[in-house]
Parts: sequence; C-alpha cells; structure tokens
Amino acid sequence: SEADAAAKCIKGDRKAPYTLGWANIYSVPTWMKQTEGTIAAEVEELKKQGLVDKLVITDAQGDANVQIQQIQSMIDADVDAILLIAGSSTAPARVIADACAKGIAIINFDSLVDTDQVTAKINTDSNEWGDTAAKWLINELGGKGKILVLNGPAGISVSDDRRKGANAALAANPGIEILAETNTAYNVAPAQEAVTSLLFAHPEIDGILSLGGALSAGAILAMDKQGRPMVPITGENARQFLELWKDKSLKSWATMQPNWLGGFAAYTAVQALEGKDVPAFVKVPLPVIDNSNIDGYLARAKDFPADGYIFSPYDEKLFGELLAAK
Amino acid sequence: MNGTEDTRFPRWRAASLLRNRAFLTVLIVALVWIVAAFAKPGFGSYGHLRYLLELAAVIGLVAIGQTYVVIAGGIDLSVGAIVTVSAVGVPLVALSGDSSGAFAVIAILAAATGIGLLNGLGVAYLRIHPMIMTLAMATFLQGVLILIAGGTAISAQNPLLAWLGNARIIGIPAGVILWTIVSAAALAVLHATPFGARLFALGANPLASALSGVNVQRTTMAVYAVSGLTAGLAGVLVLGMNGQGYVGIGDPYLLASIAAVVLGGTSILGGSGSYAGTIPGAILLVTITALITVVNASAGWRSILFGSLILLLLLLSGRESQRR
Amino acid sequence: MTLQPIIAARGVSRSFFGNPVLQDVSIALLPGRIHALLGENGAGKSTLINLLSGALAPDGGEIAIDGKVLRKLTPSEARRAGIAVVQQELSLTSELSIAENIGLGAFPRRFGLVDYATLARKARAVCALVGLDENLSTPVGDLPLGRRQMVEIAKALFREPRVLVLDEPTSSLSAHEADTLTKLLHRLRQAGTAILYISHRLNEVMRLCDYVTVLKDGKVTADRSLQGVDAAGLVRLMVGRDPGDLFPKWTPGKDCPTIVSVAGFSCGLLRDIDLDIRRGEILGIGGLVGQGQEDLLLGLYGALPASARQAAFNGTQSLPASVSKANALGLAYVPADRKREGLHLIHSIAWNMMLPHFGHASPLRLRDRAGERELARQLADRLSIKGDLTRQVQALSGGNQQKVALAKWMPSDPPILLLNDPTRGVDVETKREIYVLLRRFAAEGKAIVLSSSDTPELVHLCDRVAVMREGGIARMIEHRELSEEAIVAAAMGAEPARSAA
Amino acid sequence: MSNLAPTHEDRLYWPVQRQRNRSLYGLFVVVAAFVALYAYLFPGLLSVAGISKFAQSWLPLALVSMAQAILMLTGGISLAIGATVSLGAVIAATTMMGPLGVPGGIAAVAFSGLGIGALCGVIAIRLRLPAIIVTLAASFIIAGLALLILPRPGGAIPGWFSDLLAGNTPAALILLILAALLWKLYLATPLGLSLYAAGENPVGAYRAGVPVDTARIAAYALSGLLSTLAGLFIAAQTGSGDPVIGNAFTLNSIAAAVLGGVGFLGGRGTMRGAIAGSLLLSVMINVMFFLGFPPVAQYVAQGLIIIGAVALPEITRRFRRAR
Ligand SMILES: Nc1ncnc2c1ncn2[C@@H]1O[C@H](COP(=O)(O)OP(=O)(O)OP(=O)(O)O)[C@@H](O)[C@H]1O
Ligand SMILES: Nc1ncnc2c1ncn2[C@@H]1O[C@H](COP(=O)(O)OP(=O)(O)OP(=O)(O)O)[C@@H](O)[C@H]1O
Ligand SMILES: [Mg+2]
Ligand SMILES: [Mg+2]
Repeated sequence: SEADAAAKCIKGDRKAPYTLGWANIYSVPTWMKQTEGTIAAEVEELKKQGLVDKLVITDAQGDANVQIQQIQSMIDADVDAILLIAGSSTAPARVIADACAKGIAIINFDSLVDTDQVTAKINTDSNEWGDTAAKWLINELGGKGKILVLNGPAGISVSDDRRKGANAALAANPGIEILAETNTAYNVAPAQEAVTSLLFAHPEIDGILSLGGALSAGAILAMDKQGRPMVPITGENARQFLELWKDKSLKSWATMQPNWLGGFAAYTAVQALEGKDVPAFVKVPLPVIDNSNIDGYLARAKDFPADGYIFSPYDEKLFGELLAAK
Repeated sequence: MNGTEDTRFPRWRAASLLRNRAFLTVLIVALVWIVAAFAKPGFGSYGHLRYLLELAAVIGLVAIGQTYVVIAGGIDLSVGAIVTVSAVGVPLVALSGDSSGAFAVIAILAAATGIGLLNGLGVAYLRIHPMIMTLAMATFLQGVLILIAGGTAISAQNPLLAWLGNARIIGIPAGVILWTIVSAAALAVLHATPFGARLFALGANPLASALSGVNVQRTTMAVYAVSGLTAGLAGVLVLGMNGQGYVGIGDPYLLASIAAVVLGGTSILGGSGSYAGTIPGAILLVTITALITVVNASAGWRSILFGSLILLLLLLSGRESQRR
Repeated sequence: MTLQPIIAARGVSRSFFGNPVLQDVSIALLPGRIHALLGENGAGKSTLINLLSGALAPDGGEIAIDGKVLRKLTPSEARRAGIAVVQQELSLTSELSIAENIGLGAFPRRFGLVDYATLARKARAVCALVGLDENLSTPVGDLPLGRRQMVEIAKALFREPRVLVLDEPTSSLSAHEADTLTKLLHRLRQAGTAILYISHRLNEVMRLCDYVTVLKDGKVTADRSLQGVDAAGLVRLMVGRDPGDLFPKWTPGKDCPTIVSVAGFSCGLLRDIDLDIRRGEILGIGGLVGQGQEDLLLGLYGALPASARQAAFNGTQSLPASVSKANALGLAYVPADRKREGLHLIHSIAWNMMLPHFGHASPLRLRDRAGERELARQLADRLSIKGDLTRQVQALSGGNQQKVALAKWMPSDPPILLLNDPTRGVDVETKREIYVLLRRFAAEGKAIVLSSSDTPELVHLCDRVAVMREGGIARMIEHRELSEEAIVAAAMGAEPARSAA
Repeated sequence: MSNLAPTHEDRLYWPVQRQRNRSLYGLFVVVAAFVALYAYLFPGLLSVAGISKFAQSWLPLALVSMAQAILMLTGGISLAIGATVSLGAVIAATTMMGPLGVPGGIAAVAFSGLGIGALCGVIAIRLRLPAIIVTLAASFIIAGLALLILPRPGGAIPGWFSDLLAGNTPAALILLILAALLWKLYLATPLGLSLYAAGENPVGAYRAGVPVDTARIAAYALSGLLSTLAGLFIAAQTGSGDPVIGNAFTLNSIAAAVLGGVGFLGGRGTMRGAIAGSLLLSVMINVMFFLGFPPVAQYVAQGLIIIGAVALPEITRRFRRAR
C-alpha cells in the first residue's frame, strides 16, 4: 500500500520478483561492458534471493533520442525498475517523469539527469572530482606553474561539471597558468594526438590537469614519445594509465567512477521496490588512488581488461552502508 | 590527316599542373604548414611535422580503400569499425608460439579483408546500396565488438607492433614508411593496371562497363576487399602507435577518410580521382586538427574555426568539375 | 520573299577552350519553312542550335528575334519567344511521368500549383500529334529509346513553338515513326511554324525540307534553297567533293556456316524465337521501335537473363551466362544508347577505346601505355576521329561518340558482332566508312547482327533481315526480296499474301 | 480509348502517384510486417496513447529523413543534418522562455534553419563545391554555434508547449501527416517537380527552362528547415536543449533515405520511401526490445534487418527467375 512506500516514484504495488530494465546509452565501450558485468553479477545475487527474475538491457547506440524511445518501451512493457545512464543530462527528463508517475523505480547513475522525478541518483560528485584534482596538482606544483587542461567532449554535463569544479582552486592560485585546454573523447588516441601538438607548441609545461578516462594515458604516451620529462598529472583508474604510472614512476593522483555504481543501482532499485527508504541522492565518495595504494590496484590488474578500468572492491555491505549514510 | 603524336596525345605542360587537384592540395598543405609555423612556434618543428605525417599515415591507409571504393562509385561506411575490430582483435588472436606477432597480424588482416569481401558480396550480388550495406556492416561489427571488448588481452604488445609504432628508420617513423610503400603499390595498381582502369570504368558508368565485358561483380568484391584490408592495416598501425587498442579507436577514421578522399579531388560521384590527391588530403586534415588544438578558444569557437578552415581550403583547392 | 525571320543569327562564332567550333555563321529561320542544317559530325550543328536556344552564349556576332537584336539570350527568354528545341541527346527525367516531362519548365499552373488536369489534356493532345499512345503516367525511364525521342518531340510541341528546332529527331526512329513525324512537320509548316531540321538521313532531308544551310568545320559553305538539288548534290555541299555510292556493292557470301543458332529463345519481350546466324553474312533486325530487337541482342550477349531450348554458340552448346562469357565466345555488342550504355563520358577517347581490353586483361599486369596509345591512334585514324585523344568523350559530337563506341571492339577482332543502330547520328561519310567496314568484316567470315531503325541500311547492306513484331520474328526476308516496302509491311503486320513461310 | 469521358481522361495525378509506389511495395510490406509484429508484441500500441507515444519517437527521424531525401533527390547530400537538429533544439530551448515567447522561438528556429540551409546550398551550388565536404565543414560550424549558444545541456521549453506536442496527444502524428501533405503540395508546384529534373539531368533540365539552381538551393533551405524543426520537436519532447542531441541523425537520415530507395546520384526515389525507411528504423528498435534481444543481438539483428529489407526484392527476383 502507498503508506509503506518510502522512496520517490514507488507506489508499493509491485511485488517481487521484479523485472529490472537497464537503459544503457551505449554498450560497446569497455567501461560500459565492465559496468554491465557488475549489474549482471548483482542481479544474479538478487535472483538467488528471489527478488529479481529478469534483467532487460537496451542499448541506445549513443543516441539520446533512441534512449528516450527505449525508456518508453520499458514503460510500455511495465518493468518494475529502470536503471539509467543518461545520454543527455536533460533529454530523458520527461519520459522519466512518465515512468515515475507509473510507479516504476528509477535509479539514475553515472550520467545524471537534471530532474528530481527519480527514485534515486547515484554518483560521485563531478565538481568534487575537478576540485580535488586541481587542488592536488596545484599543491604538487607549489602553487606555481604552467599547465594543460584536458577535458572530455564538449557539450556533455559530466565533462563540464568536472571542469567547473576545478575553477575555484585555479582562480585562487594566480600562479598557475593554463597554457591550453582541449576537448576530446575520453580515449587514448585523440588525447595523445592533441597533447603531442600542444607539447610542440608549448616547450615548457609543468603539469597536466587531466579530467578523466584515458586522457591521462594519452598524455603520458605523447610525452614519452617525445622524450619529454614526465610532469605531475591527474587521472582516472584506467588500467593502462595505472600501469604507465608505475612504469614511468609518475607523480600522479587518480580517482575513479567505480563501475560498481551499476551493481549498486540494481541493489538500490530492489531496496526501493521492497519499500525501503532510499536517499534521493547517494553521493558515492570518490576513491583516491595515489602512491600509497596503487600497488594494491595493480595487483588486481589481470582481472580487468587491458583497455578497462581497475575499480575498487565492493560488496553488498558497502552498498548498505552507502544507502544508510545520510 | 593522320594525327601526329602531339595532336593525338598533347605534350604534358607545366600549366596543367595548376589545374591538378592533387598538386593543388599539396600546395595548400605546404602553405598551411608555413603559415602555421610562423604563427605558432613549435608547430613547424621537424619533430612535429614528422608526427603529423605519422598520424596522417593512419588516415592515409584507411583512405586507400576508401579512394578505391569511391572511385568505383561506392562508399565504405564500415572502415571505422574495421579499424577498431583490427586494433582490438590482434591481441585476441595472439598465439603462444607466435613470438613475433606476425601470425596475429596476418590473421587479423585476413579477417578484415573477409569483412570487406562480405561488403562487396552484398553490394555486388544482393544489389544493396553501398551506404546501406557498409552501414549495416558497421552496426554488425559493433555487435562483434561487444563480444570481444574487454576480452582479456594476453599481450597487447608484440615485437612487430612495437616496431610499427615506435621504430624509426633513418629518422622516418615505421608507420610512415609502411604508408609510403603501400601508397606506391596502391597508386600503381590504380593507374597502371587493368584492375585500376576497371575501377574508373565502374564508377563512371557501371552499365557500359558491364556491356564492355568488365566483370562488375568480381571487381566490386575486390574493391571492398581492398578497403577492408587497408582499414585492417590501419588498425594494426594504430594499435602499434597507441600501444593498446580500445573499442572506439577507429571511429574518427570514417569521416576523416571520406574527407581526405574528397579534399584530394576524387569525385564522390565516382569515376574520377586519384589516390595521389588523397595523400595530401589526409595530411591536410591532421594538420588542421593539430592547428585547431593549439588555438586557445572555447570548444564552440574551435569547432567553427575547423569547419571554416576546411571550407576555405576547399575553395582554394578547386571546384567539382561539371558532370553529365 | 519579304517575310521577316523569326529568329536569325548574324555572324556568330563560338569556341571551346580555344578551339573555334563556329566561325562567322549566319542563319535565318522563316515562318512556314523547313530549314535543313547539314554537316559532318562535329561540324557545329548542335552548337549552333544551342546558341539559338540560349543554352550557350556566342563569343561574337548577334542573335535577333523578330528583328530585334538581343544582348543576351537565356533559355527561358528563348522559350518565351517561342523557340523550342528537340535536343540531340535526350534531356528527359526518367523518374517523372511522360506528362510531367512534357510539361517540365512550362507547367500550366493553378494557384501556383501544377495544374494536372490541364497538363493531362494538353499533353494528351501533343502526344496524339506525335503518335504516342502510352499511358501518360508512365515514368519515362520505362520507355524504349525511340519512344523517349517521341516524348522529347512532344515536349517541344507542348510549348506551342513559333520556331521548332529538331536535332536529329529521327536518328532512333523507325520508318513508320519517322513518317508520323514528317506528316506532323508538314502540318506545322502549314501553320506557319519555322522549323530547323538536322539529320544525317539525306533522303529524309530531300523529302522534307525547303531550304538548306550547310556547315563545314564551323563555317557556312552553303545557304540556299533545296530546289533543284539532288542527294548527291547535298553530299557534295557537305563534304566538298563528289560522293561515291553510300552503300558498298553487295556480293552474296559463299558457303556460310552457322556460327550461332538458337531455338526456343526467350528473353525479356521475346518469346520462343528460332534464329540462325551465319558466318560471312550481315543479318538485319528490323521492325517498329521497341518490338524486342534490343532484348534479342542483349539476350544473345548474355547481358539479360535468357533461356533457350537449344543453343549453339561458336561451338558451345549453351547460352553465354554473362557478358564476359559472351566476349570469350567472340561476341561483341555496340549499344544504341551510347551515352548510357556505350561510353564512359568523363573518360578520354583513348581510354574508352581500351575498355574491353581492361575488362579481360589479367587484372594486375602492368599496362603498356605506349602500346595503348599506338592502338588508340590507329583506331582513331581508321574511323577518322580527329584531334586530341585525351579529350573526354563527352566533348565529342554525337556522331564521333558513336565511332568511339564502335572502335573499342575492333582490337579484339570478335567473330560475332551485335550492333544496335551503329550509325545512329553518324554523318554520311562516316556511315559509308562503317558500311564498308561491316561488309569487309562479313567478307572476312565474321557474323554481323545489325539491328537498325534506318530501313535503307537494312535493304542495301544486309543478306537477310528478320523483321520483329511483338516479341517474335514476323518475317525473315531474304536478300532478293528485300525492299523498304517489304520491311515496313512486315513490321506493320501487313504480311503480303504470298508469305515466305 | 478515346470514348472515355474527358473528365476521366484528365486524371493524371493519382495514376502518377501509383506508378511511384511500384518499386516500393517490397519495403512497404517489410515495414507493415514490422508494425504488425510490434502491435502484436505490444497491443497497447493500438490506442491513442500508444500511437501518440510511438509517433513522438518516430517524428524527428522522419523529419530528418525527409530533409536528407530532398537533398539526395537533387543529387546533393548533407552531413550537417545532425548538427542542424542540435542547433534547432538549442535555439528553441534558449528563446522560448525569453521575451520572444513560443511563437518567436518557432520563428527563430524556422528562419535559422532556412537561412543555414540556403547558405549551404549557395556555397555548394553557386561555387560548385562538392556537397558532401561543404556540409561536413558546415556541420563543424553549426555544431560550434550550438555549443556557443548552449555550452552544456540546459535551457527550457514552456511546459504547456511540451505537453501540447509531446504529452499524451497525437500531435506528432498530425505534424507528420502535415509535413507529408505539405511535401505533396510542394511537389505539386513547378519548383518542387523541378527537383527531380535538376537531380537527374541538370543540363537537359536547364535547357528545358527549369530553374535548376533555384530548385537546388530551395532544396537545401527546406532541408535546413526540416532539420531545425526536428530539433524544435526534440526540444519540446525533452523540455530542454542539448547541444549534441542531434549527432546520430546524420547517418540515420541517410540510412532511412537510402533504405527508402532514394538514390545517391539524384532524381531517383520518393519521399514516401524515405518516410517508410525511417519508420522501419524506428519501429525496429521497439520490436527488438519487446523480443527481449540483448545488446549484441540488437546490433546483429539491426544490421541483418537493414540488409534484408533492401536485399529482399533482389532475392525474390532471383528466386522467381530460378523457378
Ligand atoms: N562542351 C564542349 N566542350 C568542348 N568541346 C565541345 C563542346 N561541345 C561541342 N564541342 C566540340 O564542338 C564541335 C562541334 O560539336 P557539335 O556537337 O556542335 O557537332 P554536330 O555538328 O552537332 O555533330 P553531330 O552531327 O555529330 O551531332 C565538336 O568538335 C565538339 O567536340
Ligand atoms: N493524404 C494523406 N493523408 C495521410 N497521409 C498521407 C497522405 N498523402 C500521403 N501521405 C503519407 O505521407 C507519406 C509521404 O507521402 P507520399 O507517399 O505521397 O510521398 P511523395 O512525396 O508523394 O513521394 P514523391 O516524392 O513520389 O512525390 C507517405 O507515407 C504517405 O502514406
Ligand atoms: Mg550534334
Ligand atoms: Mg550527331
């Protein structure tokens, strides 16, 4: 009954076992494939508990419009919960509101939507990401130096948020000079190309503020190929980058967008459907990788694809704690 | 009234060079390099230009097949996916006994050629429009990629790839040398063999070609197979240069290859053109991209600048001649 | 005669890339007069009418309409002044219907929209004039070449022209259709239309026209009434010397073994045909336009799927399944629609001549450039194709294009030639050369199948003529019985009582 | 045949239309089969709400396919469709809440589309540059403009306007029918019919007095208009603007048009084919969902369906011939 329902969108009229829908934006990239792995694993777990009987997955092939269409299909098929990585931070808002009105639990993770018509949003804080990364780099450079800023694709909220997060720290340190900024896909090859050109144009570079994905690996490969001395660089948990870090003894700092956000979203959806109260926003603390714990990550490297991401360990206990934290 | 050599086949004149699209594109590349070198210190350094050539080599290799296909009156929208499949696939077929990596590379090239053959099969025998056939093939390959993505790579690096990606022979990157050799072969096949002539025939008028005894179907198959092969080769090279392949690595090469072909003066309608123009076309593209990278402007402005530059250079390099 | 010309060119000249094509040419078109424009292939006839219709601008000289000199003539101005042109190369849109093609560029409108009812009415009227009875909604792409030519003529009539220019309108028409056209032109002449008529069929010109302007190498060499001029005189005007006979003397072939034989042959329109083709003979294929002549040639050539109860091809007991197989069996085909089927317009003359070689040579052997040039030069000389062989074929005049389409088969010396209207749009001199060539081929023991819309050609050149009608062979006429009347009668289905069955 | 009543004789329009369906029956059958399958898998489709929702997801693709088909009919092509859609969405989302209001916003979107399209057309045609690369360059410029206007997803559309177009109303379907009717109307104008002639045989058409260049430039302008209108609809559908929302439409529009039998060289194909092609692409997504295909199978099936739809006529032709 309605009274039991605590979380948003939940009407309490749905009974286990549930059908979960994962509205993926693009299932081809390795990060997505790893994320799908954590969802599938969690769903297996939940199936054993008799809570879930089916997981349906759609792939919008990178097209936010197709994603809307597929979410509509999920509504039509009356799934019990939708897990969503949004292809656009605004576009799915209306179709999500429709789903919410139908009592479907909506757990939005990784790429978030600018609407509150969802059961829960699960993510790390992109602003904090940019902020922490910038502070680490500024600290490393002693508040003075010339840097490059590597951003993800233009026009995407995540990359914009990370960059905005870095603003305050950069503004507070006038000694830091931004030589150039780039926007590329979160991939090695385009980053390597861009950084190579920038290295030629700027003979003196003291640090690189790289805001995600495989950008850092691309930057290091570019410097290495030119025989330039390595400079402090921020990054993410891409396996290739972590291996280069160790290999070239870099001064680095990395954080991550843990792939288990997916598994966590599946867990949260079921909790919400089961009538548990879940917070509207679950802020997942950013795990930090630095010289103190990098070996631990690299020790597990072989369990991850060569072009994949080494994420921190997780279990249902961690999920429970994250949900409990207010 | 027998024609003498000169009236039948007029002597080559220097003036005609200025109407040659390929040559004009070379001039434009040189111009852009010179201007950029003065405007942005470091841009014109030898190392940078060499690096640009190395990048152009990948586009250039993909564009060999694309040039062939376009001249033969088609288009290949699956090259990006083939590059990715090849770059991601090499480590997966690595055998323990294959220490040099040659086997893996050859196996992947064969697979890429096979994919191209399938494209050709659809276009030639099922009469599927090339755009549809190759687009569907690209979609299909995406499915394949989901299967093989994240497949644990035993060793992404093998000696052959390392050599391709890093070796310099008398200062010239191995990739550029590979490109040079393959280009020479491609040019020779295109302009000095009956097979090349058949491509021009097919693109200009397939019906008349068929009635003149050109085996349209077999030629079409061969053309797409070549495109698969060169895209596969580009995938291997890009894998060597990046040390590692990833899903999506080939995506940028689809539009780039088409743009290089058209910038180089090959008619998108088929039947005329040359790979000789595509080569500077590819170099031009990476040069503009690099130039835009070092310009300090917002993403929006950089995009506008990039588009405007292409348009401007297109104006310089000449116009589509009137057809039909 | 004090009539004022409707349109007149005075001293116009025009050159392409520095080559003068027309020099100081004057011509005046008077109402109620059929004016012939003659000249060899490439003399500049089509170029002249392009100037008259505003499609091209002259480099010098002036064009006057109703006595008023115009500064610049555009196609739409010319149309408004009542000038309509039937182009030599068809200018139709295949996806649009017959009616829409006829109205294109001059649609009747209502509220800014195409008025389909009026269009249908007026289009039907002009179609009736040219004897076109196809459904008006049929896409033009579905029509055979000859029918398309009639649409092109109907399109010109649709504009109710005061000046009608026809550039080789009969080159793909059979005698019967040409007759319809003749009657039509007579009617228009009576109504006071000025008509400019270009043709390489001189008997037609003699029959139809009142006045002639002759172009030679871009200059006017004669401008006079046709009264008192005979065909030989006309040729003399054109080529500047005494003509010989157009057709070579026919000699009966000795001992002609059959080289191709089919029984129960079906293909496209064709149903169950029996046919023997013999070495050393020219087998003519006649009939009204579109009775299956083309399907017969293409079917034999392996270009259309065909079936036969029995087939023997140069020693093989089956139909060639593909063009390459047909080529290997020694067949060659020269299509009628040279632009679509015969030539690669954007490629050079020499390249086009080499194409069959490229088709069967081993693909990755290096080409022998010098050899190719030498061969191209020889072929060009043999067919008197003048000038630079590196020019694109599309820059050639229609007749010269036809020569290129024929020339490309000569190097492989095929024993069986399938020719579909090979002299379409070819000037008399070249025709004569082609005829001599064909007879010589026959004498050498080749088999030649010649489908033609030019009945005299069939009568004087062929050993036998198969007249086609509705997908079958209506009558096989042996040489001694050949006459234009016999062919036309068989084509129309008016089989003479003493049938040769 | 001449004894038929003259009124009957003068019927030309519909017979012409029927002729244009001929080569498309195969595609129509495939599309109908998929729609039927969809309705079978999801019976809710056969309600006003079901149809409305489906039409909303189909409309943008249908509009861009029309935009692409118009160009391809004239022998052109555009790689800037996706960027233009994004620009339309961005302009809508930034103007409609402002002083211009909804009508002003619609006008701004429409004029920018017409203007940008016409400009591309003038550059490609008057300067005789290859359309494919002109529009590729234009796509970067237009995408840049969209990013300047809205550097990240945002902006807003008045709620009532969104509800009107993309709520539980069949507005999308009505708009689509309206677009098709307007296209028919355009094709019934002399300029519209000139498209075919200008595409297939520009020289002949020019000599026949067809305003070839005008027809082509008009095609580019209309194509731009349709693209930005698709963007406007997406903005309404999503309630906001996104500067990269249209990216996927470039290739999809080409795929739909070619699938619908529109030729690459100009003058070949029909708009109804392009629309049917877009319907197939769109309905396929839903059918695969309801069949429960995992992503790998979605990709493989999509490739096979597209190939199959095009190859079917050829295969059946061979089959018939073989018998
Ligand atoms: N667009 C062009 N570019 C270059 N040369 C041209 C062009 N058009 C015609 N010519 C040349 O002008 C000359 C005259 O051509 P035109 O078509 O007027 O000949 P014609 O008298 O009509 O011949 P035919 O009887 O074969 O039709 C030819 O030599 C031809 O090669
Ligand atoms: N009167 C109508 N009412 C509803 N839908 C229509 C109507 N007329 C056409 N349509 C639909 O609009 C679409 C496009 O129209 P149509 O098939 O007539 O294209 P078209 O533009 O005429 O094609 P062409 O390019 O040959 O003229 C088709 O899917 C058709 O079903
Ligand atoms: Mg002529
Ligand atoms: Mg002629």
